[in-house]
Amino acid sequence: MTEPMMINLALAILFLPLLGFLVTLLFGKRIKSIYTFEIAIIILAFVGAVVLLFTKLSYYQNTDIVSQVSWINLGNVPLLGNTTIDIGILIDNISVLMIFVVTLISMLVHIFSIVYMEGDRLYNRYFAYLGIFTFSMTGIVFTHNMLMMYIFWELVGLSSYLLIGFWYEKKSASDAGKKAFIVNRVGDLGMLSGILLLYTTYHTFTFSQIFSQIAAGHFPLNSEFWLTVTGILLFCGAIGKSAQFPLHVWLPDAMEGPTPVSALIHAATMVAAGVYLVVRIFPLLTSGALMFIAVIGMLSAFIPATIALTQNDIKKVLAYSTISQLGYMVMGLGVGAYKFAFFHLITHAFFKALLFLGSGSVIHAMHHEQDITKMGGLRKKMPITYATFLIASLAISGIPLTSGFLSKDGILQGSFAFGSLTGYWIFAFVGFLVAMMTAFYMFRLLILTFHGEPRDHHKYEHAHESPFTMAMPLAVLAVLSIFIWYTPNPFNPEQGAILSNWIKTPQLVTPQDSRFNFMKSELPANVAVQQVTQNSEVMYSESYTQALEGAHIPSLLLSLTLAGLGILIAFSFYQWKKVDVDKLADSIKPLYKLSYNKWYFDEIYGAVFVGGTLLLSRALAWFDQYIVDGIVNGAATVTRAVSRFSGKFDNVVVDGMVNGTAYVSGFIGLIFRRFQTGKVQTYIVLVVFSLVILLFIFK
Amino acid sequence: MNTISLNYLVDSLKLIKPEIALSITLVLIVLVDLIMNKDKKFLPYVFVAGLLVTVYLLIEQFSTSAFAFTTAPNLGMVIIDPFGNFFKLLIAFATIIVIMFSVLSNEIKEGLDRQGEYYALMSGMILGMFLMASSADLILIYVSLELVSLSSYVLAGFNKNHVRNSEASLKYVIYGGISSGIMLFGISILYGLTGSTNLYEINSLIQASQVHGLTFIVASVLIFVGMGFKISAAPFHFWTPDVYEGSPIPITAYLSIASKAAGFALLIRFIKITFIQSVDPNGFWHLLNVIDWKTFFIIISILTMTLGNFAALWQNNMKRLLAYSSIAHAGYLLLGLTVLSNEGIMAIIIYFVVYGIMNLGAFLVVMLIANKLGSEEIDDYDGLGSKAPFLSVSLAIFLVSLTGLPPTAGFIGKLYIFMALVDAKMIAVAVIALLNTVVSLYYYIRVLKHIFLNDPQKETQVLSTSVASVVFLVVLITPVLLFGIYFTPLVDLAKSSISLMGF
Amino acid sequence: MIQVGLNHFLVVSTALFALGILGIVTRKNAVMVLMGIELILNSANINFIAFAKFGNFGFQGQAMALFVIILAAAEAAIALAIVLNIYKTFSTVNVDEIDTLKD
Amino acid sequence: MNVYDIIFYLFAAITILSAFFVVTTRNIVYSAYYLLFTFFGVAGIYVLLGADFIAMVQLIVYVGGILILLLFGVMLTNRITSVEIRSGSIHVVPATIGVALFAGILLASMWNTEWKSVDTAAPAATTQNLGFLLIHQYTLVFELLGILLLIALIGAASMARK
Amino acid sequence: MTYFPILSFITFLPIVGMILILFIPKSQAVIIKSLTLVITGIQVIAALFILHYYNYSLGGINDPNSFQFIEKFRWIDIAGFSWIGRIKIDYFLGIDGISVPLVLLTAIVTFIATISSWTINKSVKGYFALFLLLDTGMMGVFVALDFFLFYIFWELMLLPMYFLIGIWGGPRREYAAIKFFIYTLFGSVFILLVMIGLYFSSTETLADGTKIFTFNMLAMMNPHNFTQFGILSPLNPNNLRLIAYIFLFIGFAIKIPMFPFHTWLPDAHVEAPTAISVILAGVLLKMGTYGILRVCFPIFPEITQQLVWYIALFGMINIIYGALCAMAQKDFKKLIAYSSVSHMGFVMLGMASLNTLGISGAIFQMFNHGTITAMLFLIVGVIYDRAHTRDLEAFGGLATQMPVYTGFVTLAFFAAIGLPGLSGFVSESFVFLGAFGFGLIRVLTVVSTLGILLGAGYMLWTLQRVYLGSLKEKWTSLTDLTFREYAMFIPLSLIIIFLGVYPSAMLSLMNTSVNSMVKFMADAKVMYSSLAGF
Repeated sequence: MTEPMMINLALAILFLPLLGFLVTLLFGKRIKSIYTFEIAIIILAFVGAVVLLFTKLSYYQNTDIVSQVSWINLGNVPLLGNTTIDIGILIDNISVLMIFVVTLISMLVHIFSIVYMEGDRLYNRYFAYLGIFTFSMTGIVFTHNMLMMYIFWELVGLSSYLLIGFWYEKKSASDAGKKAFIVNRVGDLGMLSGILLLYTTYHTFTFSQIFSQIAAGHFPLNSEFWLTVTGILLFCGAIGKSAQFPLHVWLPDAMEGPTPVSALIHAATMVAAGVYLVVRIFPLLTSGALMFIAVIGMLSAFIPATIALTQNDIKKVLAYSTISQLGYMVMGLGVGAYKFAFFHLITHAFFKALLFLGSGSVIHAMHHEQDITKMGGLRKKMPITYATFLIASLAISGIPLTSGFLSKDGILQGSFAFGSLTGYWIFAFVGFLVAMMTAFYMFRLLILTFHGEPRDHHKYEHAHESPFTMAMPLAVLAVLSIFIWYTPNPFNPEQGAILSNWIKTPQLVTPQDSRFNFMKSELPANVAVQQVTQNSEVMYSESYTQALEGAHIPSLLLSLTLAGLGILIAFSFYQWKKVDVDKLADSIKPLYKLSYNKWYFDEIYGAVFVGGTLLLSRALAWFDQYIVDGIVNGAATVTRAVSRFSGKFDNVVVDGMVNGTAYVSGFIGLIFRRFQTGKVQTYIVLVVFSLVILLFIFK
Repeated sequence: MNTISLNYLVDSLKLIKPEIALSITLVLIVLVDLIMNKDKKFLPYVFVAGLLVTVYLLIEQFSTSAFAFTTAPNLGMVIIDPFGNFFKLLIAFATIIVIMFSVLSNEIKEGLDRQGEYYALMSGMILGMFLMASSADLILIYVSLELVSLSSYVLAGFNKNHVRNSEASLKYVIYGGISSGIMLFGISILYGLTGSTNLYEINSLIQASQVHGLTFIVASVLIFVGMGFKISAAPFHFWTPDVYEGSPIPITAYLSIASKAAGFALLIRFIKITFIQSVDPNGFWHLLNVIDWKTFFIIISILTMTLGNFAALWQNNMKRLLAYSSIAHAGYLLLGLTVLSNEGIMAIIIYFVVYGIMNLGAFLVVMLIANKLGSEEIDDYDGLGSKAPFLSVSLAIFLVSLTGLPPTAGFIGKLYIFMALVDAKMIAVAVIALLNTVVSLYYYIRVLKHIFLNDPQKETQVLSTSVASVVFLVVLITPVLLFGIYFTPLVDLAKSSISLMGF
Repeated sequence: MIQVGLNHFLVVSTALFALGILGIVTRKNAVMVLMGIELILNSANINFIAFAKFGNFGFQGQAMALFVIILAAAEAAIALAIVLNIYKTFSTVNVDEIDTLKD
Repeated sequence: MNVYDIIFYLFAAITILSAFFVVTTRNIVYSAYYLLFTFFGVAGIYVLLGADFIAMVQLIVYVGGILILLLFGVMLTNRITSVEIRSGSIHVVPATIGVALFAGILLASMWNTEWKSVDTAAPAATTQNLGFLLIHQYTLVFELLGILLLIALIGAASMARK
Repeated sequence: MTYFPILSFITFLPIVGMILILFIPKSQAVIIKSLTLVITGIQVIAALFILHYYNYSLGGINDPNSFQFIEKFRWIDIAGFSWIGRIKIDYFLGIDGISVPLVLLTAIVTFIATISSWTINKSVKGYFALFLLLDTGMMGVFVALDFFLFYIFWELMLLPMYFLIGIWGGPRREYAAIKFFIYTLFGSVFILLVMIGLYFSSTETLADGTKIFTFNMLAMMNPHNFTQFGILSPLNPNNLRLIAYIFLFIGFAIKIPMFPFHTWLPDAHVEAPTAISVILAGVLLKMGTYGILRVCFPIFPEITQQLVWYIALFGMINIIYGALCAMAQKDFKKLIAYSSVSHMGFVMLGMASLNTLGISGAIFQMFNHGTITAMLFLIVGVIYDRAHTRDLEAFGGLATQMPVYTGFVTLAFFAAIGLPGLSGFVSESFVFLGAFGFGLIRVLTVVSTLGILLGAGYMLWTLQRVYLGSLKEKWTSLTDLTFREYAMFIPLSLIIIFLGVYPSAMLSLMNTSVNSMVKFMADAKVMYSSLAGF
């Protein structure tokens, strides 16, 4: 398979879902079964992705394939010469891996939805939306430039808006869609500013060109500080899309969407786009930016984890867990554990999609009951779902033999190493803490849902195992949550091809003095420049490698212990009921309430930002109507005072004379009218006086 | 002892052929009135015929420049020059149109038995105006002014049984009497200062010797009172709204155009001939340093237009509104004089043509509407747009032109005024004038609002318009629109009319 | 007392002029207003003749005065006719009561 | 102080005082009579200024014509039966102030002016000279006055007739 | 070079139509409507012809030779003695990359508005006659190159607009109409003044070598054409160029409308009938920004450079202020009207950047705003026709009742908030990229980006309030789009999508011109500073 062929294949993968979207949307009304077209398309895309993955990783493992085309030609721009704005696609290991994940999960969700969404009024429309989502996501993955990234970034926002608000008759659903879009836009503003900085500095959007210019010592506004700022601003996009603190509030609400959608976009793909963005721009991140990213990641890992501890909605728990896991990834990137972070992205995609689909299966079985306190004992009724859910729970808790163990441990290892190299132990500390909490709340969820006695017997009676089209995706994902696909050694991910050959930490392009010490290149600067575009292994410095190796065993043991502890506590609380949970909650009531009420983020944002904006807008509208208009219209108050003296004035005002100059003019006119008394002798007196005045002026 | 030279008279009479024709017309009208005791519908046509002859004679001598009734070289009572001829032509045409008005007017028809007097007075008035436009002697100025005034006092009160007609004429006569009295007093002082009543002579006398400032200023200002009264410039405008409202519409129209034109012709001639020192190649006048005419006219014109526009905002009577609007237009016209340049005069002339057409048109429509509705109140115009679409659209065009919006002739008139101002670097004045235009839009558009936007209060019945009035309106609308987009002939006419005798 | 000269006559004429205006402005009766106008015209005539005499300007001044007198007669005739007409329509000749035309 | 001066002051006093009464007397008929004295005084002043012809015209036209006209006006517009034909005044205060200021300016300016003053005896043949002016230099004005009188005639008749 | 005078044709065709309509009896409403449709349709075809024969490589701006479809002949030629009264005015039409998009826009929007006007039943004849007159005025503004002609066209559209709002508008139509009229006239008198001032300051060399004063805008752009002592001449050390610029700018800004001169807009929009709102927002507002680009910038380049920060500042205020005001509205149409204020702010911001991206973005945004806002107003019109209310709170759940309509609504709304793939995105991004590239206004640009957030806020909120949620009982009788409405929405939607995906189609039209403009502005800085040494 030649490179052009691969490009064409990539383009096909990109545009097939769009075709699916258009066809399904336009003929959705007429042809009942048009959704099958969309499903066929996505299967085709998946096959293409597999072929691409295979080809790329087998034959072009160290070659990046780029194809670009000029989208907009700006002509002969003064000072810059001929300028074009290019768009193009980049096929490298990261993108093919990502595309594989995206198309796979998308396909599984499509299949899962066939039964899950059956009978919905807008059945075909739903599949159309899935199509446009897949298209947008694929675009993000394949882009080789920042502009296209932004374009598809926004399109993903749109499709998520459409999908979250799919059941738009429900106010909560359309609210959630709106919230998701707007909160995302907040992050996008930062990203846009970052893009503006990049473009004004480099006059290109293409990553590789930007990187090589940075490596050549050309910075935004000629200062390294602004390079840091650029990095942080771009990362803002990721904060929004990946629902990182403090913009995480939209994701739990987004659970209003159909559950398969949650699995697709709010677990596996769209939210991962933020992480993917950071992965893409990783080379230009300075130590300051990385530190910022790490802190945000840490907070995002921690806060939602605490919230997830107490939630009762099955999907909410998963949502907060998603944020928390994404926080892990972001933190991992922040501490320089690039490979592990991306690895976690992939593994998490599978098991989190599995969890969501599993919960979908449960919800489907329970007739759209989502409260876990009303479930229980479903293990017997839904064995497949239970089994797959259990595997996923183990994976997310980081229990050995699962994929989650491999990737999560990598991140913890990275933060451990980071702590040891820089002294910032906080990341490692929080990482481990969250690992324990994760284990706890996942098993709390599992136990309450599947174990014990059924709490709602009526619903329980009707519960049943899901049909094949729903169970199959669960099985596939469960299989993919096993370690074997990634590495032969369940305790060391780096022995697998994925980490040793496919994912490689890119060469940083930031200046040496704005990197962490351990990241400083030991190669001469000019060599570094040449290596920018090459996909060669870079492992920062010798000391980092050592620290990482040193961290492996301690972090592994620690995380295992903590995860085990978390599971143990969960079992003792909910399965064996050793501790009265309600009593415990009572005894730490403030903390419990804080967690249960999601740290009051929604309330605070609602009051401060939404309320503030609305208040401001109302104030301005009032201002506009009364003050601005009033000022331009002349002194309305003066006029009103005058109107008391002249009854006629009111008539005229009513007559439509509420007008600009008219107020003042009318007033002046009124003065002039006073002279026109109708008495000719008065006129003559006035003439005499004006003559006197004229003579005085001109004497 | 002086000897009387017959040649002196004959030469002079040759130059005042239009005036002679007018006098003959006057006599003819009186005679026809006496002979045709019952049927007087020929009278207006006799008058028009006489006027056509006059027009012919005027055109014949249009570019002549000469003194008539000379007593010494380069002095004369009467001046025949293109400038004067232009105004005479304008007045003659306005008169013809007003006669047509009168034929159509219900108000004039009421006094059918006094038609002869009506036209006789009118012909006396036009004769006075002709002489106003061409006299260079203060005595003649005064007498011709009085001739115009006396006729117009009576005409303003023509329908003597109407309360407002007689009131208008009383106010007019009192106001006019005192104005001309004050003017006469000023003339007497000027005479005392210079020993002459001839403007050219006065000019050369002032150039030759120092004249005492203050008295001279007093005299000039007092003389200006009489002219300011005629052109209704503030603060001598007070009669205008009352008289315009009270008079029959044709007379109002006539006063607002012909009488004003004559007044302007007189004013310009008086200022230019009396006070000129030299004219520079760019056409700017250098006046004798006697009185700061520029500032004087700036004050007067801004006051006039501001007052006219702002007071017009409040009017509910269409005639009164047009009266104030004509005051405002006098202000714009005076702007042309403030520039004190030939360019300014040209602007005034252009403006006058345009103003004449559109103002006559507006009054004509108002009259036709009044004929039908029996009302001039703007409130009664509600819904006229559907009842009488042609009249309404015509009025709209005239009012838009009065506002000065392109592509109507009104815009061209304003354009030239403002060009003159900008060229003279009088930007602040131009800004004030332009803002005035914006104010004026409001009251003009208010009329249109009533016509088109308001729903009729009474039941709708379509008002028919006679063929004669339609033709007549079309005749007036055509130049308003035509000059708006192609004004070369207009400017050419003005250009050939700016030369005053002697300068 | 100084020799009577031009200025004395001018004072007389100015006084007459001022009184004329005063009369026009203050008297209610329209006929009396007309009387005021006549006073003004007379004052101007005094000026003309006085200037002509003292400035030795010839007879123009007198001719002017002559014209003015004739004009005054004509004006008075017309004005009185108008006043009579007013009396017919308003039943009064008080100028200040004739104010139906106003803003 | 010679006779000329005394006569001047006499006439001036008659003129101004009677004019003052014209303006101030409440009885209209009285003020018409005061107007007679004013005209008479003015005629005297004309004579003093050597304008004998004009003085005559003044007497004939003003006293004989205009004044009678005015008196008729008074009579026709008032109920003769009422003994007291009175007329009030308006605007007295503002008018007085305005007129005083105006007259003040006029006087001040005129008083301070250096008028051309040539001391010559009055020429005897005023009438002849005027006549010559009328048919020579002022022919047009003269003719025009004719038309004006015609117009006044027509106008007045038109206004006044029933 | 002789060819068909297409610009005159496209400009005066509506006038011909108007005259024809005047001769059609009042009762033949359908004929009148069809005739108007045909006329505007021909206009669209003519605009497409122009597009087809347009030479992309010619710049225009200040170079008369690179304008296209030029029609130039003496219109007014009055010889003078001395110089007094001499006046020469050319009938000078021509287009370059700045005007072509707007000519196209005018043709399209007018055509769509004609379809939208089909529902007019009151005085049909008058409506369409005025409508066509308005059309001529708008088209003329975009093709005139002589200032005088430009001004005539500029004013020509005032009166029809007044009547169109005043007679066929909503309950407070009279107030809105007169407010519109007075505001815009207030602005245009300043333009008139500056026009005259420029006339007396700039000359044009005739074929025989004599120099005469000129209204030719292109001649005014060359500083060497200015007279020594003209009040607006840069050669004159005491010139009033700064004041004149501000006057001129205010004149145009009122049309944009720029804060704080914008208050006429919400009133006019709310009261105007749908089709007229469409024209107002779609074309009329563009006249202001076009005027600034065509007149203010190239004739006063050095002043522009001085004041660029303020222009950007007002652009920013427009963006934020308009968006916030929109958010508070309860009237659907008023909301859209304020969103126009906000969107036109982008145009100003883009222009202020004085670089290729910014100015291209500004012009492109003008076009896009024209199509998108036209669509938004049509959307309001559709709902108002059916429900007779525009109260946002009164609706809910219309998506269920009118799915196709809601589809178009979604498209238009997302276009308005700058979603990629739709045309608004490209222009807004260009504006930001351009403005951010100009160091002086960088901070303003960053603040302006808030506008897209607020835009998303109010648009989505509206979408939710009106279309999403559960359907209210009283709206169950509403019907979905009719064929006529499809005919309005589909072309606009296609344009919006096409330009979103392939913006080059529009951008390449203007590239050369924009680049020459940027170059001209940059060169002018040097040129004018050297002139100051005179």
